[in-house]
Amino acid sequence: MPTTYLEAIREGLSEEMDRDPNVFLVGEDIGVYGGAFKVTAGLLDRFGARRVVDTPISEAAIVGAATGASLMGLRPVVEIQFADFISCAYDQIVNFAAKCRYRWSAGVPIVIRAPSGGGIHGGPFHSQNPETAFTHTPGLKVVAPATAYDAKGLIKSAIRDNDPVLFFEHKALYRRIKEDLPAEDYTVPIGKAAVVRAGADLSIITYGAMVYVALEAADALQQEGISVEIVDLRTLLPLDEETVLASVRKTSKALLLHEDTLTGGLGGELAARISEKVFEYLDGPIVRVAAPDTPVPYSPPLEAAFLPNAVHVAERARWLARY
Amino acid sequence: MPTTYLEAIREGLSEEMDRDPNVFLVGEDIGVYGGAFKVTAGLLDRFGARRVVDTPISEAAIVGAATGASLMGLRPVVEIQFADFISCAYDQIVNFAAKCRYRWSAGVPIVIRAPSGGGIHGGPFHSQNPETAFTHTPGLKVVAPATAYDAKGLIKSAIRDNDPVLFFEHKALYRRIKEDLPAEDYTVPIGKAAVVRAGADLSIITYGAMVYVALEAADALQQEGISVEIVDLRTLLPLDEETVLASVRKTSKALLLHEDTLTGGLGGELAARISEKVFEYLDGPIVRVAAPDTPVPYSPPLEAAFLPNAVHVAERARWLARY
Amino acid sequence: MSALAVDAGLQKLAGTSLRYMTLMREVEERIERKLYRQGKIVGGVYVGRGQEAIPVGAGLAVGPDDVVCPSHRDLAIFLMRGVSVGEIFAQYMGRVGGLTRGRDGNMHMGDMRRNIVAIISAMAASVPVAAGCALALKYKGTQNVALVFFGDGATSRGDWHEGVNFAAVQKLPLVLVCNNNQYAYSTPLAKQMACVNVADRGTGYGIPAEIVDGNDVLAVHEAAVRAVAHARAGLGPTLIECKTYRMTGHSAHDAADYVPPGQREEWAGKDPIDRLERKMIELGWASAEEIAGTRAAIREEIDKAVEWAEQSPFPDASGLTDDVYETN
Amino acid sequence: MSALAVDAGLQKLAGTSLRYMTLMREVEERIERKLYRQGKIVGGVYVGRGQEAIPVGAGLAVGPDDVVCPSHRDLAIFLMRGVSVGEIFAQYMGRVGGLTRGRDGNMHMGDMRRNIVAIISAMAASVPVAAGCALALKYKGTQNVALVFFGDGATSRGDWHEGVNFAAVQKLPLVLVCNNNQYAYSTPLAKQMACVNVADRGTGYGIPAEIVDGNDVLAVHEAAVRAVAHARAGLGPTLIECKTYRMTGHSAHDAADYVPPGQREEWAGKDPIDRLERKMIELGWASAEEIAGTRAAIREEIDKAVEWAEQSPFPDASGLTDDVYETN
Ligand SMILES: Cc1ncc(C[n+]2csc(CCOP(=O)(O)OP(=O)(O)O)c2C)c(N)n1
Ligand SMILES: Cc1ncc(C[n+]2csc(CCOP(=O)(O)OP(=O)(O)O)c2C)c(N)n1
Ligand SMILES: [Mg+2]
Ligand SMILES: [Mg+2]
Repeated sequence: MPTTYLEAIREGLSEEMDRDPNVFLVGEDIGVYGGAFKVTAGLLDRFGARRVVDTPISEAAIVGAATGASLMGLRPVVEIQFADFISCAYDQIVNFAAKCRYRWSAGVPIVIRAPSGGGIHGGPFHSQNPETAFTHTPGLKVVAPATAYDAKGLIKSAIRDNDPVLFFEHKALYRRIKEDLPAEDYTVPIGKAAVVRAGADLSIITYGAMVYVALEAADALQQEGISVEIVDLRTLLPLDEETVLASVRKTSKALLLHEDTLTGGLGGELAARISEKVFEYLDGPIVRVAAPDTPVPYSPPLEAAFLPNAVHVAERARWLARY
Repeated sequence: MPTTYLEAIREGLSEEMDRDPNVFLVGEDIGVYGGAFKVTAGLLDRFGARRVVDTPISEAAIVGAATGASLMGLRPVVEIQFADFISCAYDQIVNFAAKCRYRWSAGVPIVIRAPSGGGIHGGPFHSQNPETAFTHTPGLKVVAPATAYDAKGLIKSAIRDNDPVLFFEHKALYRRIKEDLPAEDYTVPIGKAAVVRAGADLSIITYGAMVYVALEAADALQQEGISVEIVDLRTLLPLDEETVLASVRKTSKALLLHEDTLTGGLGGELAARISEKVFEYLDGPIVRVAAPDTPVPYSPPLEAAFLPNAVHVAERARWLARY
Repeated sequence: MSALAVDAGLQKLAGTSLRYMTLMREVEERIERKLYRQGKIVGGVYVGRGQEAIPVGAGLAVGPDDVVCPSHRDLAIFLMRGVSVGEIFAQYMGRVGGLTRGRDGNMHMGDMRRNIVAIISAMAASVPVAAGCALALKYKGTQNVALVFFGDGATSRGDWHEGVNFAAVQKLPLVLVCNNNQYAYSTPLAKQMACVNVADRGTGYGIPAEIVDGNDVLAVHEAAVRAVAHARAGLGPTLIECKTYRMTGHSAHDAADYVPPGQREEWAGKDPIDRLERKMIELGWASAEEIAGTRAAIREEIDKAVEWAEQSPFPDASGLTDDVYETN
Repeated sequence: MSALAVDAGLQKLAGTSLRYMTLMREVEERIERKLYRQGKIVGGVYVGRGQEAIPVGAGLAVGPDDVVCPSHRDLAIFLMRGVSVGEIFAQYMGRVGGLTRGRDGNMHMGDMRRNIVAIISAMAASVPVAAGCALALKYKGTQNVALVFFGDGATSRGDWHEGVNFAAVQKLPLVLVCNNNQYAYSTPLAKQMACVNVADRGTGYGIPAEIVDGNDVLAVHEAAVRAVAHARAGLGPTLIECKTYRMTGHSAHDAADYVPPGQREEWAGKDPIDRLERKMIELGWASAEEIAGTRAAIREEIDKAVEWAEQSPFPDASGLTDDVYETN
């Protein structure tokens, strides 16, 4: 039976909790309630209140406490109820957790799970993609899986990693994406992108829910004879520069796609690396497609216009392919 | 008598306080003590405790209270003691202040002053350049002056602006930079870059203390017959794309320089716009020079190696010019 | 004042309170039990069923020049400031007729012309902002106050602490109204705080704190009147803890299985609207028929308002990027 | 225990306390009044002159398996955990011999092998982290505790509130030690909080809070011993407020003109080291000569340590980008 993206994360969590008694979960409403999205449903019953810790509404304290526990050898997995609230723990993440190893050789093996992204009519504070607030901080790792396979493999890698990992789960994928997963234990390495579709004419570099938008656009373009390669970054920090550059070397054209807003989004970092490192291979401008520079609007027609879609991606890709 | 960068800010503040009774200052140790860097020295005596408000150590409350006061028609100017602590007010800035206008048509005319930057042996928490944590947030404006003239003119524009403005003052420039300033009232517009040196062979796009590093490098290169144009962005959000693109159209080569760390720094956004919009003009890779991806180290030899310097900039510029 | 005059004043207050409490109840019933289920509201829905006495009792203690910062269960505040029922429905349905013109949903709305500050989602973030409003009122030399609402869970947040402390130190004219409904989402009070009462937190800020029956609108009102007077006199903030109960799930999609059996039923007997109605009938302030009539009129008003809201268009995507900054 | 045994225990405690307090004082004098002025220390310098009784009294109440989270005026903690004086100087001078190998400066150091957590600059950020250490100690089924230090000003921060509340709700084995030195940089207590005592804040978390004379090392110790026992018994956190005074500017470059005349002089009479010395001489626990001898020995130790530190090299820039992540 296929496993949903959401179940894949739950399985990853519970398998790691089985494997390592130092792994525990901490967050708001994750125990009795099973989490706002039910990702942790059933885990309190299985593992008890010692390992599934319900907390007050205190994002800074939750992340800070996770950091402290990790310094003592535990492996906390934090749930931020909606990724939007991660901003309340910003200082703890970028200044405390991220900098311990460099400053005083203390590893901080925490995972911070954060359901992010739009498409569920959540409005300005339940739809954001805050990943770029963290991809600028040395010492952090940032992960954003698009498939159930990757979600499970990456949550396991994140838990086993000895540095702080931010794990952005896309809410719109939770129940929409299903796959058959291997029965045996597997991980997906942090720091490795995946070429999810091979193509010749241009590369779309993307991640998260936008992988499906890219695939849809690529299908449409295929019919017009345009062959699109799609790179799913999977890890946003550290970036798998090699895979990105290899794809652009091959296709000579790059379209950078993210759901996060344009200015200051990850597309900038990608464009900089591409334009610096494979400049000679480029046969056209580097094109970015992203959400416009506004808060995420609530009303369905506004939200639909806000989120990048396949029609728009195809249009820009077509332009680029013909360039 | 020349005015220092620090005095220029103080003059700007006090002139605006004279002009508009709704302008007031709020922050830690800014009154009796005159601020950690003495930017507000003397202003308590001149304007009284009603308009120069000393606060508890509560960055979130200070910014939140400023937001509330601004909704009521006042024009608060916040001082964050060191820019590094702005992370403690992150949620209030990016979620409350930045989004009011878009959501419910409420303007938030606050200014947040934040002494930033390295070169004073401040170590990991007194040296950071947190500007890129905010240039990704629609609704904010971000300013970073390099000269005394701009510092005064921009603080005045920031105070008169009807949207939230983050004003990053570079600590290393406070007393090092001096200029003769006009006696009469003047402002420098937000959103306009300045070409601080005209040149033909390549453009260095930079801001803040790095303007001086760029100038030093340009002087050295001049002697080798390489003519460098330098764009001082002055405003980081919204970017003056026109001035940047015009310079690159002219020189066909771009070197992006910032003191902030490389990955996720402003160079990415600039590279993306250049590579998308003036691709055909480019005669070489877009080169970034920035601090390496680490926390800011304390020990002098490490800090010296961390901060971008003219020798390194000149080396990369030379390579690019010859490309 | 003669006892008679006091009585007349109370009777009037009770009448006004009942009207707004009933209006809030009925509007929210329509939202949660009809429009949401019909799919006409697509975002989150949080209602204040059982808690209406709090925004109403406290809200009636201030005037239009005082600032209010409602939280997500204080719908009555909007109604009392003259926001129309149609505008509320339009807001929930993402129409241009809502206070945010579709940009935001549900209780995330405000209007500075009416001195209402819009919340953001992050719990308690409004507390420092409300302190700033109070600071401005004092700065301008007015006698006005700011009134900020929040739940028990919100008091765990750093912003709450910083905002209350800031206001206390600066002796700002701020009234802090807590709806202690004993839950924060699924989290019961004992997992939120180790003190017994939210009011116990007042001590640490050197401000007075009061506990009132949050299901007794007149008691809430009295406490708020005292706190407002304290603030107007320049004596600083007061914390009012209103003991109440959340008679719904956290939001419309929450079945609240985590609530112990019988708890909700017990509190149903303390319904603030029923209680006020009974009292008014007992004291001869209103007849059962009058009360029923008011409710019927409200339902009619609501029917019309829903119609109005449904006629309000969805926002046009062409305006998507407007108003991020001021444009001249 | 016989009175004699108690006395002997106290005498030993006093001796140990005096040694660490004197060592801290002398090390910091050397740092602030010599190395800093000589330009050998280029970054910020914050000392705990006059406050030595707090880290020493509290620090001696725990063992090596308990976790300590010192703040920026608690140098003695490092000395008591066996960090050498030379390592301290090397840390301040940015040499590889310091605990952070030049990556960070002054009191920003830690070492998990010694169960010392390094602060970050943001005041009170360590409080939630300390709560997490306490959580881990409990999780592992130990009887150990975490001890976290902070100033009066730090209690205004949201992180402080969230951390204390979190620990209180979870009944974590955490001891909260406040040095109330009456200033936060230039900000006097009355502009930091509207309650009278930091201890007043305990009520809001449902935890015990105690006020002690922070210049009496034995009093601090006693309170800490009680709090540690409380924590080890699974009864949760205790807040200890140590009343003291900052006998310096905020940092080495602060002349502290904002301090009212006479205040520092008054507190000079309550110096914790002088007091302990007088007491020990009075009770016959030590002679003036012995005490002077200890101090002289310490100064010699310090001279040697400075030499050692100055011989420790500056870090090589080639390692600048190492250790941002774990490398295998
Ligand atoms: C900072 C933050 N974390 C988490 C949430 C998710 N959330 C929304 S409401 C809520 C519970 C709020 O409880 P309380 O303050 O008691 O208010 P109530 O809903 O009971 O009125 C939570 C956890 C949030 N809005 N903000
Ligand atoms: C969040 C934050 N804001 C501002 C500062 C700057 N700062 C450093 S120490 C200090 C005063 C701290 O006062 P207190 O907590 O009483 O400790 P003390 O220095 O008196 O021991 C301030 C404001 C800081 N370190 N962190
Ligand atoms: Mg509640
Ligand atoms: Mg202090």
